[in-house]
Amino acid sequence: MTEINYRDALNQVLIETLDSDPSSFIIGEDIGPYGGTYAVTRGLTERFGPERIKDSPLAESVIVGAGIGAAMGGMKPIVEIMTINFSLLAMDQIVNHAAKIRYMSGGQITVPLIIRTVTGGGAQLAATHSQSFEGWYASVPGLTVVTPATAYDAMGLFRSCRELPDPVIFVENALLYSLKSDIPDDYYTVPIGLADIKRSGDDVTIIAYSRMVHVALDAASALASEGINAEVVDLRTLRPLDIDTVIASVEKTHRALVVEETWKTGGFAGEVSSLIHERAFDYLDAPVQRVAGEEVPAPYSSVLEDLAFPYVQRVIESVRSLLSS
Amino acid sequence: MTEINYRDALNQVLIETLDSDPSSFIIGEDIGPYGGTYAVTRGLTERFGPERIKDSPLAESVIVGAGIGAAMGGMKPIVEIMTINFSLLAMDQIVNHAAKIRYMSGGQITVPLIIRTVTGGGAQLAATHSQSFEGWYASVPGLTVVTPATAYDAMGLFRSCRELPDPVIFVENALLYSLKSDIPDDYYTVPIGLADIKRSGDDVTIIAYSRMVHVALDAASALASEGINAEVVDLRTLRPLDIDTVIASVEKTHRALVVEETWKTGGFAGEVSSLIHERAFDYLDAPVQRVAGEEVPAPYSSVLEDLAFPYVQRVIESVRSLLSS
Amino acid sequence: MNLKEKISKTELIGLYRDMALIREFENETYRQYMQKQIKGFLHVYSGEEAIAVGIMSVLKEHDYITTHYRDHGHALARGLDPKRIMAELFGKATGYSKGKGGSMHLFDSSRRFMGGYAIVAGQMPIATGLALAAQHEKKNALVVCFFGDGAMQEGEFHESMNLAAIWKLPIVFICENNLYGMGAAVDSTYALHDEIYKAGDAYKIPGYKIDGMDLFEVRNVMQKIDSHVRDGNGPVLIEAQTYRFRGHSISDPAAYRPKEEVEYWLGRDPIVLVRNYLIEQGLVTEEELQEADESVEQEVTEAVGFAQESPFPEAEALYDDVYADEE
Amino acid sequence: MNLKEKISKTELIGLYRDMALIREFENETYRQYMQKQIKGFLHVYSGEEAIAVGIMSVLKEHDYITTHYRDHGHALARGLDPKRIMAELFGKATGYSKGKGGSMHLFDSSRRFMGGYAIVAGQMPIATGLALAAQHEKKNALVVCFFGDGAMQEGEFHESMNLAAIWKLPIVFICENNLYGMGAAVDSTYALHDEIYKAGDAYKIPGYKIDGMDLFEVRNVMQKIDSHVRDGNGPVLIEAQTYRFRGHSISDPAAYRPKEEVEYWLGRDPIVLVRNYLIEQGLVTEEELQEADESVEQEVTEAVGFAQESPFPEAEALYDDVYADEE
Ligand SMILES: Cc1ncc(C[n+]2csc(CCOP(=O)(O)OP(=O)(O)O)c2C)c(N)n1
Ligand SMILES: Cc1ncc(C[n+]2csc(CCOP(=O)(O)OP(=O)(O)O)c2C)c(N)n1
Ligand SMILES: [Mg+2]
Ligand SMILES: [Mg+2]
Repeated sequence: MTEINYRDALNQVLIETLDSDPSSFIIGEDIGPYGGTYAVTRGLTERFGPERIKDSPLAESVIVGAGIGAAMGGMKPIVEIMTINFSLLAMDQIVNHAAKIRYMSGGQITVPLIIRTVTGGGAQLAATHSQSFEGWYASVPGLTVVTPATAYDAMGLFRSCRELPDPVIFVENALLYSLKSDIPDDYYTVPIGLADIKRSGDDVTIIAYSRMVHVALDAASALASEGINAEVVDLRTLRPLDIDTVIASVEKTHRALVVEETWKTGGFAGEVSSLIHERAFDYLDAPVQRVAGEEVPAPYSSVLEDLAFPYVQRVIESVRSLLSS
Repeated sequence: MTEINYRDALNQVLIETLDSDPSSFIIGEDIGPYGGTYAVTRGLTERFGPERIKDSPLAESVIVGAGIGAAMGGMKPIVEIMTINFSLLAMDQIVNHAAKIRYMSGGQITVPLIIRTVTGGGAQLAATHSQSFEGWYASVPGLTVVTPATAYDAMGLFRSCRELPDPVIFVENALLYSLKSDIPDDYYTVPIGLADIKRSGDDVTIIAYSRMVHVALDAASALASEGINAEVVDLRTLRPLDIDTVIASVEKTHRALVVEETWKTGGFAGEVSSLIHERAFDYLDAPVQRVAGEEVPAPYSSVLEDLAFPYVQRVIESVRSLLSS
Repeated sequence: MNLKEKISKTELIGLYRDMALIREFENETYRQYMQKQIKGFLHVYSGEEAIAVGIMSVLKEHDYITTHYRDHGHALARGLDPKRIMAELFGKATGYSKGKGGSMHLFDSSRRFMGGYAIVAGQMPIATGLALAAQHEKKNALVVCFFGDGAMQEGEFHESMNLAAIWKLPIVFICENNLYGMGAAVDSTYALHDEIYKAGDAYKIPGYKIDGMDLFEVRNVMQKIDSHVRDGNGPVLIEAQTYRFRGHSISDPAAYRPKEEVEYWLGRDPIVLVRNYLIEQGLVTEEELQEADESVEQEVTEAVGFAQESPFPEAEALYDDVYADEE
Repeated sequence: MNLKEKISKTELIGLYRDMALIREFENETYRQYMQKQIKGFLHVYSGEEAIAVGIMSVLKEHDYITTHYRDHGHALARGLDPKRIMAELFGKATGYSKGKGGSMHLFDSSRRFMGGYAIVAGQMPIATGLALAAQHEKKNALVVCFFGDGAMQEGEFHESMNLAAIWKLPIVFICENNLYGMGAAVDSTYALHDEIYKAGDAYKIPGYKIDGMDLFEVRNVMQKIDSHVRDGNGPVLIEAQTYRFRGHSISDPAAYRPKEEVEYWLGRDPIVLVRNYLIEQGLVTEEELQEADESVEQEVTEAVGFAQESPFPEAEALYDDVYADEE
């Protein structure tokens, strides 16, 4: 076992990938000598040179498109979109192209592309820099969307993603980069499409992904001291979604809460909630609840931002009210 | 009362708008002499001239941005994005800008912009030209999203939208343009955020919007002959969502089905389903069901496309199974 | 029109025949559309044949091609089988995309024909990526990216040109300037409409303007730039002046185009031009060309027959090809 | 440096003072960030002051301004109140955006300062729309759109330039070329990096290259083009060569920049240049400038005091300003 943080886990798995596959390379803004906005690609230019660590122009659409085309041509590109907010500028390439080329070509063409990006708010970056669009991508057939919450999962999921012949949106979280976890010394992978029970309990199921897993875990710890045993399910992959693990948990606890960072209306939490009702209706003692972001553009000021995203106390209160209903 | 089709209703209300407000104008691709891809702007150039009916370059981002800026500068622009598929290229302007400028400016600036666009599939236009992204827009605070299903609603909702000081995504449907309905000879409006019971019934509530309203109505007619009385609720506006009308119906029928054209996973139907469970759990005799698009890029071939989108028979069968559960 | 090179008679007839095949194929798609065998959007290449045929005649097996929704001509010129193209247009399982792509999305990976794309300019970023792959493959391959005058107005044109330039990618950008986007004339929508080939200056990409109705001029310029691009000197932009002989799509009567303009361009039919030239110069006989015409008609008839007899996809095919493992 | 016009001493001191105010304000933001009074991203304008001050000195009340996230300098030069800017940076209710926008999103609609935008190039399409409004308003107003060398690489630059050109919009595009995007040097990311002003050629938009460290050169060129743009002759592109004296944002030590390069540019400090020139030419005395410096320091101190004493927004403000009716 080695303790490592989320950033370094990604840095290492990128090195491993580039070392093992000469057809892989990285394209992204400021990923070269600058080292990447969140320093994930630090040191890579020195090691692999600018031919494989390609500092790109400021042009999200073409860097995704270049990744798609290179993948179609037999390479294994990894594209970094600095944050998921900017992915809106590449949305057409991702949704109308990457996700559909296999289908539109009748299976002739494969697009083994990994798009790494960063989701979420909480650093006072205000409205255009604090969003979470992974739920939108998770609704698009043809894409695979993973959202690791720990260094262990980040490394293990990345290894699985690079084996996929289809496009992946690999969603990191800026507030998790310094978070440490233990990883095995031996090679391991985390399968795509498998949720993970990050804490087990019998009283209520809290479902989350990415940073909200930690909010859920903190809430669960606090609730434990009140004698409430919450099970925390980390979805880890949004598409394909491992609803079976969720349902199994809910069949045990009979109550469920979904925590998500983005706006509640139209969020992915609604999908999870609907599926639970559809599949485990008779097991439920109360309707599934959602704790999500407030329906506002993210404000800059900390006093407002603190209220805009789900926080531990809100989760605790929701669980309490869920249990008393 | 006059019978009029959806296209002409829009054409007339555009004329009315331009006639009554000198600060309004239209920007869009091929809306000028060509008359618009779906002929909604036919005759407008002849009537208002190219200064107010602005044939734009093929550049979705700047035409939306130009609309935003002009609105900020006191005008009342109407922007036509030929289809919602192409709106992905303007996503950044819509989501990161139009929706947020009021908030980011602390309320100093207002963006009274209407973006007209066309959603949906069913005309064998294949994967990139058959999508429905209105649910994504409906999740964004700051936007208003309307989805009229009839000529009456299209005209009435447009009149309400043009009074709004905030950006609207006005979502039309290509397969509805020739559909006729009666409209009053006197001026009327349809309020934003008010769902409409398009057919009343006691046995089950079918919730839909845009073209799916008609699929639901056809299914309801067929079901009536089996003695099943379905109530059909047309959401009409996705944001703000009139969930109260939906809940009131479900409290009466105890069973609900949401029909939506886009992919099921992450669709807006999940939002509606979650809300019903959250608010009317104790009234439900069975979990809310969803009938939605298949999880594939839209195929070209009619034999496949016919299966890809919800159709009357599927709705009928879902209702039957919902009633027998 | 001026044939500068030595070129065999067979090859000359082949070039003519490719153009004639496209025209006949496109005429047939109109007939089949009227008979509801073809549905959805249909954009034909009639009038622009010299460009695809001239360019493709210079390309090698390892070169990649991308284009837009007006893609039948490029596909045929690249040697795709008219039978399987027609079958695709009919939505049949024997089509190149098993009926899933339709007219706007022709692909044949075995010929490195990497697709028709229906989002205007959407193929341009992808083409730059293919050029990266070509560069990496080290077989001196290049990419040809076809697009319209309308596509140049999209941001993706700019981003793609810049990326191709700074990374010296082996790519030839070919603008088929037919003076119109859908219904809007390019002189009202694009500032540089009258000197499109100079758009490359903003990226230090050399530009060439050619008569897209002149098969040999197209071929000559492609030959001229071929090694420049293959040898790693970066991209080139070609503006090929042309005209579409029909509306934007089958549903467009193209009433927005002045009659004299249409007449002028119909008078410059690229097939007639090359036909007359070949005969006048005594390079090929009228009979030989007639033979080609007849064989073309027959090929198109066979394509229709093949498409008609082919089965529609099975319902189970709906979920194939979304992901690799579901194939 | 060359002052060609007749201009009053008061005005000269005013221009100098505006630049000094920006520098002092930015230095203070660094201090306040260290003390955690300011959070999030912070991009300062130090080194680029001559551009904003030179341009704004020519603008009229009805003109519109848009810029990017590096917006304090433009805001101050336009006459926004340092108190309310600092309060915004502190996240206070008295800030221009009531604490909701922060450093990257300064707005003052009363001065037609239509915003700092944090999505690179996102302000450009919006600026074209403001130019439409200005055109419609018929007050001969123009729009100034500031952006960086990095922004030119985005597709929105291209789309905006083209639209502005074909509709002859009254807009001045000003590229502050400071040689870097975030950490990437523009010579490795933009093909036209060494002649950015020529980017306008692709749209038939006239381009000017100016020394962005030279206040009077900036002012002169803006004066020169002013009536051209106001009178309906269409847009102009200005490339102002400059350098940021700090890292991209406060968290960037800017280690990627060669030491000699940094030294060269620090030696061309626009404030020192104008200061020396004014004194050498005997236009203003050293004492008068010192007085200005002191008043600037005091103004910044007051701004900090105001920001500190101001209240944070109330929790109820969270839902205000999402829609008009919720205000
Ligand atoms: C992004 C996008 N916007 C709009 C359309 C609708 N559309 C399809 S083709 C076309 C005109 C394209 O013109 P051009 O690039 O000149 O090609 P041509 O058809 O003339 O060959 C338009 C507007 C689209 N498919 N994609
Ligand atoms: C669309 C988008 N992509 C990336 C970023 C991250 N980013 C912020 S500023 C910047 C560099 C911009 O450089 P330039 O336009 O030259 O302006 P400068 O900061 O040098 O003034 C980058 C990459 C962003 N904010 N928006
Ligand atoms: Mg064209
Ligand atoms: Mg810069």
